[in-house]
Amino acid sequence: MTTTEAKPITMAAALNAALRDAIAEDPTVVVYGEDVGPLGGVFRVTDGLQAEFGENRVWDSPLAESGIVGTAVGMAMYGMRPVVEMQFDAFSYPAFEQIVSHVAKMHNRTKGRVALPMVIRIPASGGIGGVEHHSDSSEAYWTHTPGLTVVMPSNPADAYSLMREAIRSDDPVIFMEPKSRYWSKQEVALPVTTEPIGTAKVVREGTDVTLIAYGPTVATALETAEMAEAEELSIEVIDLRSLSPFDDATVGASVRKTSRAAVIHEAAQFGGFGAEVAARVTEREFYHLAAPILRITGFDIPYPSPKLEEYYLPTPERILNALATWEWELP
Amino acid sequence: MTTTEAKPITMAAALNAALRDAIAEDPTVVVYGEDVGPLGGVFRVTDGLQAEFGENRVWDSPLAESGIVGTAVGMAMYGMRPVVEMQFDAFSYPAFEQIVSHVAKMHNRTKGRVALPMVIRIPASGGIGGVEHHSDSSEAYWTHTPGLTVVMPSNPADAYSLMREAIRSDDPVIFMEPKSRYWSKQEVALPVTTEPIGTAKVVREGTDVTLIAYGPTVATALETAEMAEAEELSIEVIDLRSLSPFDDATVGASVRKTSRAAVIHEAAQFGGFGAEVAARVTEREFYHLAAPILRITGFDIPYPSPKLEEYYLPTPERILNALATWEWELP
Amino acid sequence: MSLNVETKPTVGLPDPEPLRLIDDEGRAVRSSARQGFELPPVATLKELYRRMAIARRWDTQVTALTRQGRLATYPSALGQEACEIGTVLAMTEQDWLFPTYRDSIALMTRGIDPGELLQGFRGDWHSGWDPKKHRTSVQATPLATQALHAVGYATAAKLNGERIATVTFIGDGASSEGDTHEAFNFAGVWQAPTVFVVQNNQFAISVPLSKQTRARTLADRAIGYGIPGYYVDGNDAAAVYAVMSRAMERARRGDGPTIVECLTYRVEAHTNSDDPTRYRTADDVAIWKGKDPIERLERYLVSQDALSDADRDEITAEGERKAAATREAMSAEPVLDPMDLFAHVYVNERPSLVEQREFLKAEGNR
Amino acid sequence: MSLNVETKPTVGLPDPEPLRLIDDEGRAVRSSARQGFELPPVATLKELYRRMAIARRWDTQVTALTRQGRLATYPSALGQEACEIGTVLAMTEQDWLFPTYRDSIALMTRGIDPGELLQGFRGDWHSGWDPKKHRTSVQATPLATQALHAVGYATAAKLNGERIATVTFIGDGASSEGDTHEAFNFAGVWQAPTVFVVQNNQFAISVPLSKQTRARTLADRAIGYGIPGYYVDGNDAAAVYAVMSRAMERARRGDGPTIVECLTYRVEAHTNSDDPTRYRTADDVAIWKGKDPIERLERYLVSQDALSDADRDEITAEGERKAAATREAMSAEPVLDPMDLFAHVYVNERPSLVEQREFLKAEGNR
Ligand SMILES: Cc1ncc(C[n+]2csc(CCOP(=O)(O)OP(=O)(O)O)c2C)c(N)n1
Ligand SMILES: Cc1ncc(C[n+]2csc(CCOP(=O)(O)OP(=O)(O)O)c2C)c(N)n1
Ligand SMILES: [Mg+2]
Ligand SMILES: [Mg+2]
Repeated sequence: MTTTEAKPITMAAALNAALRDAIAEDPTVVVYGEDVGPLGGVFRVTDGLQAEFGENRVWDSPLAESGIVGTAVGMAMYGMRPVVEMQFDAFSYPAFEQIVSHVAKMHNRTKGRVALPMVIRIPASGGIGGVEHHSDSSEAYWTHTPGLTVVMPSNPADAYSLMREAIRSDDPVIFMEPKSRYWSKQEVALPVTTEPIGTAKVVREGTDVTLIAYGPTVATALETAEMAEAEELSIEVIDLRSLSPFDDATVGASVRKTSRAAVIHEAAQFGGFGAEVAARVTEREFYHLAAPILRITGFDIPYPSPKLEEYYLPTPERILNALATWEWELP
Repeated sequence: MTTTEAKPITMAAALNAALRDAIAEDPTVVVYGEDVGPLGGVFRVTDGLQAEFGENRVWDSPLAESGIVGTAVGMAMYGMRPVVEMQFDAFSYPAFEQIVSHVAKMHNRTKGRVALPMVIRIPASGGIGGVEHHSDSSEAYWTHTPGLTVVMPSNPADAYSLMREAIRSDDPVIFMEPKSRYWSKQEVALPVTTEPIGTAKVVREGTDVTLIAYGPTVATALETAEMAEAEELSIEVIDLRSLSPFDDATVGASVRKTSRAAVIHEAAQFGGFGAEVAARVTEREFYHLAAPILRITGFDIPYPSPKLEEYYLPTPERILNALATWEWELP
Repeated sequence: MSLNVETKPTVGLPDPEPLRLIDDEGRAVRSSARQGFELPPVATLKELYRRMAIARRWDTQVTALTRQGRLATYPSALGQEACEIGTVLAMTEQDWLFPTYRDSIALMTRGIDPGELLQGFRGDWHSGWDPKKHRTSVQATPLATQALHAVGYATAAKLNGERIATVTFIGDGASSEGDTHEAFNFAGVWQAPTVFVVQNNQFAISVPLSKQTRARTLADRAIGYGIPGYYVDGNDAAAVYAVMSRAMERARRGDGPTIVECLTYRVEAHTNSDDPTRYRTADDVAIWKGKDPIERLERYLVSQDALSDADRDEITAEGERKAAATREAMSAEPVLDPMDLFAHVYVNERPSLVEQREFLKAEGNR
Repeated sequence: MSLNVETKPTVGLPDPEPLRLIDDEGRAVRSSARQGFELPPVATLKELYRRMAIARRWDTQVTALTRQGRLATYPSALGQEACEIGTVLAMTEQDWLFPTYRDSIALMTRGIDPGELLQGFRGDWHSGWDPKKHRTSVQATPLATQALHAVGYATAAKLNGERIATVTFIGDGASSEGDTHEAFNFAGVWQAPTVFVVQNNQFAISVPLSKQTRARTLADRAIGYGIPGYYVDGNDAAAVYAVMSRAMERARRGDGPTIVECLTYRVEAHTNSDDPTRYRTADDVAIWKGKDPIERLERYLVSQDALSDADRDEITAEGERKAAATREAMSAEPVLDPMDLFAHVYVNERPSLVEQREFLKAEGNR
């Protein structure tokens, strides 16, 4: 077990520690995918794991995502707990059929006789100047698929804790790792246990507006809240952490308090995860809302090339401008 | 060109006529996929086309959906207008990468130099007692993907007209055909031109509530409206027809009139297309809404086995019950 | 994984003539043409015959029940009994099977109760038996996807030191899917104890083999993965059984995967909702009916005086028993609980699904 | 399609020794070992050498610019010039190329302006040139996907009676993807005029070939599709050119596809952000540097007295010109218009995108 005093660690290091601890603790945990062995993954999340645990626990597979996920289904049926990596969101698409038609459905179709305890890790979203196909935000595809659990940490402590829980879970988990936050640091003592899957967290309290964010946009929302202080706007920030299941209680309580909310994500807006957030919160809290729930998201365009991504990603300025469009005096 | 007096035809026959007329009119139109040749497709939508136009215009491909879509990309680059079939929604998933990473993005990444005039036909949704994997509603995956146009007719006339337009369009179109409506008839004279892609249609006027439906649920919404008359509830029904682009004007006008709306679809609710409808209509019409926009949809579960699908699909009773939960006197 | 040996294998191309041990007329093939395989002992051949005959009776019964509307759909394996039964009898109870929709008779032969087995096709629930109890996975509909599960399961067993093998059936049509390639390739690289049985019944619904591949045989693909490949007469149960037995032993021994193509014919329609007159002639079908796997083996057994009247009676009786049990199981109208819809989506309870379950329950009570 | 001939092809397995016409030392291989191929004429060899040398200079320049931060990323083809240039010179202007991110030198050699070519890697726009003008598609990142485009394009041309061929590059890693299989198979069944060049540079980022396949060669797959396959020394430009020329003629003639595996080595890191010291030794790299394709051909040309000082000067000058032009193109800071983000998503204008464009514009004016 990784035990450390509180010290600043990156999200990549936290994930690495979580994988290490899970492999050490449970002999059924195996890790495989493209470049996860000697290279330690293109983001170094699996750094050193093969050297420490050997090639029968951590190994490089052939380059074929459907093959990776499909074989993991078989391994999970056997009783293993495979943790597999899709190198980037867009490279999970070849595995789409295996994920949607098998991973998500096996437990249900067998009337609960076969569970698939597996984790599909996806380095997700943009903000790192990646070329074409390296910055998709695929969460809406997974969250719309019944049978999947979808989480996305925004900080090292959650990354560690959610990963440990995802691996222990008997349900298959899509584990989205915000690439732009891999190197962000936080003071954490390991091992750390944060709130469980299914729980959102108020990461900053406020009274006027609720910003609902997850993964890479939590930092953006917090920065916005900071800036808004100057304008005497008190912003509450919620880090969803778990997209599916969704924590209606925490989000609802905040919105009932503030009466106004906006959801922030990188993915395109049309049919994005923010639509679900806006729709369900409105359904449940309509009579508490003083304004429509705004969505401050990517545009409805393919993710831009590196030099143009700054125009695409939600910024604090864009969020503040959007909040300013509300008719604050109404209704 | 198919020219007929007005007579009752099925949606399958209307689609067949549209394909026939397109192939006859434009030498660049080709049709291929699994079983579309001598068999005429498992739903007979391509019936007789190979016999009429030969194997160089209509043919059976190897059984591989990524291959079908990927080769269609190449054909469209050449200047053909391929119309390919995915046999059922769930069998489009092997082609997910080709559709999301190439079909949707080619025109954008080449700065408009390469268009992909192609149509991907998907017999869609449930209601026909299909076994596992034969009744998915995949529209939310496609509508969230910038670069795609997504349409879904609910009746024979639209089926014909939208198909002709989809084939003529220089943008790639996902053409969803509601399986449960294939054999539904309507009096139509061919050729017929209905409203263009991007246009929703008020198919029944009403004053109290707007039901927003598409594809298979339009019939359900109309039936609901009929039943509601008895209860002196006046329901307006909108057939979206085009999911992406979305017709904000038509939907907005109706909602401003009725102040109350519900969206009806078969797909699971969480992150379904109804979330986008609810979110965007609320964003735009919040101060006109007397109640939250309801979603009457499938449950968040895998599509059920044939004998249980009746519990899953939205019914007029379920819709009326849902409307009854609104606080009609408020605010 | 380190498990894969780094030396390159030397595997040749399969013989272009499908391996057969008993010919169309029911005569033993001369040893020189047996490609090194021996005719299984008569007791085994009798058991193959017996199980095929029972399977045929059962399959015919299920098709009849489907025509009567008792099942939503049924993909028959009529004519493919040698592939199905020859494979299943070469498996031990410990081995796992990863089947498709086409392979119900294999599952029935593996001991799955017909009532449970047919739940999916009747439309009660997607899949009705306990895969772990019968070491038989769900019948896959998305083509070729199950082949990867077989490879994953086999690899896990191997990593765990368990000496079992997995088998998966793949159709000629499904062989065109990317997943078939990935499964072959992963199995080769990981030296997974998996035997791939490609049931080439010459049709994918309406699409004939000639539109599916330009290769001489589908087994020709094996060499591209460094895997041994066999091209077998899929209407000769003796040959299927002999090749499968060798392949299974090889896999269990730790020597890796094998691809076995069984050339056969889909005598029935694709399913009850198919209309094969649109794409093939009655004459074609008649030719293949003439190559019937059960009659062939019967002739051989008769020529060896190995099939007594008592044997025949026992087989007929057992077939009728299975058919009757199935008729009975399918005539009962099962009581389904719609609340089950929410019970198995996740292992961990979800508040939102509890809400939806309560909603449906309230609707029922209304 | 009816276009495919219904007879089964007879194709053999490729020779297990990679075909070479000029050996490591720069000597012509004796004719008996040339597998029926002839050494191309000296003028052709000189042009191969010239284009490879220029490509090397250019590739080195782009890597240097990337280190200086002028490009976001650059996947170098250093050491793979024989595959890239041998392929491109065997193509006519009418043939289409469907490349990957690795193949920039092929595109440069095909005449695409470096400024346009490198727009994607600099990060200005996903792809910078007009594919139709250069009959060269976008550089595909999702592995193996472009191979299907090549088959589709070729089939459309064939249906239209146009006698051209398409070429696509596929990496050894990408050969494991399902799309590679589907592309080979569609090409075989449709007899598409497509030549698949599998550039086996022995690594997929960090993953060595031994984890990618257990086959003797990747070309061994060809027979599984009824397609001729060749296993070629990918550091011998003469051999690549000779095989590609024959394959392209065959395709244009209407005789169908070919798979050509070129065995080579990725001398540079995968891209600038890769750290190859984690997975291979300097010694390994040194061995392959010793097999340099350019030096090899140079030795041969020198031995034939076919390379004058004037030739060398011209080549150096041309390389420097290309390098300088590229430096210049990459030092200019392009003015990008964020409004372009909305301009090309669809051919048909969308009201919602107009709204979003106006929103962004208003933000800029704020
Ligand atoms: C991925 C996928 N695509 C399409 C289908 C629809 N489909 C069901 S069976 C079938 C034909 C399969 O043929 P084959 O693999 O030869 O098996 P057979 O039915 O002959 O046993 C098709 C196209 C499917 N189930 N899955
Ligand atoms: C579908 C897909 N999966 C993963 C990746 C990430 N990726 C980019 S290059 C690469 C290695 C490719 O190796 P190879 O095909 O041998 O080509 P090379 O880079 O050696 O030229 C990987 C894994 C990708 N681009 N596409
Ligand atoms: Mg078949
Ligand atoms: Mg490589």
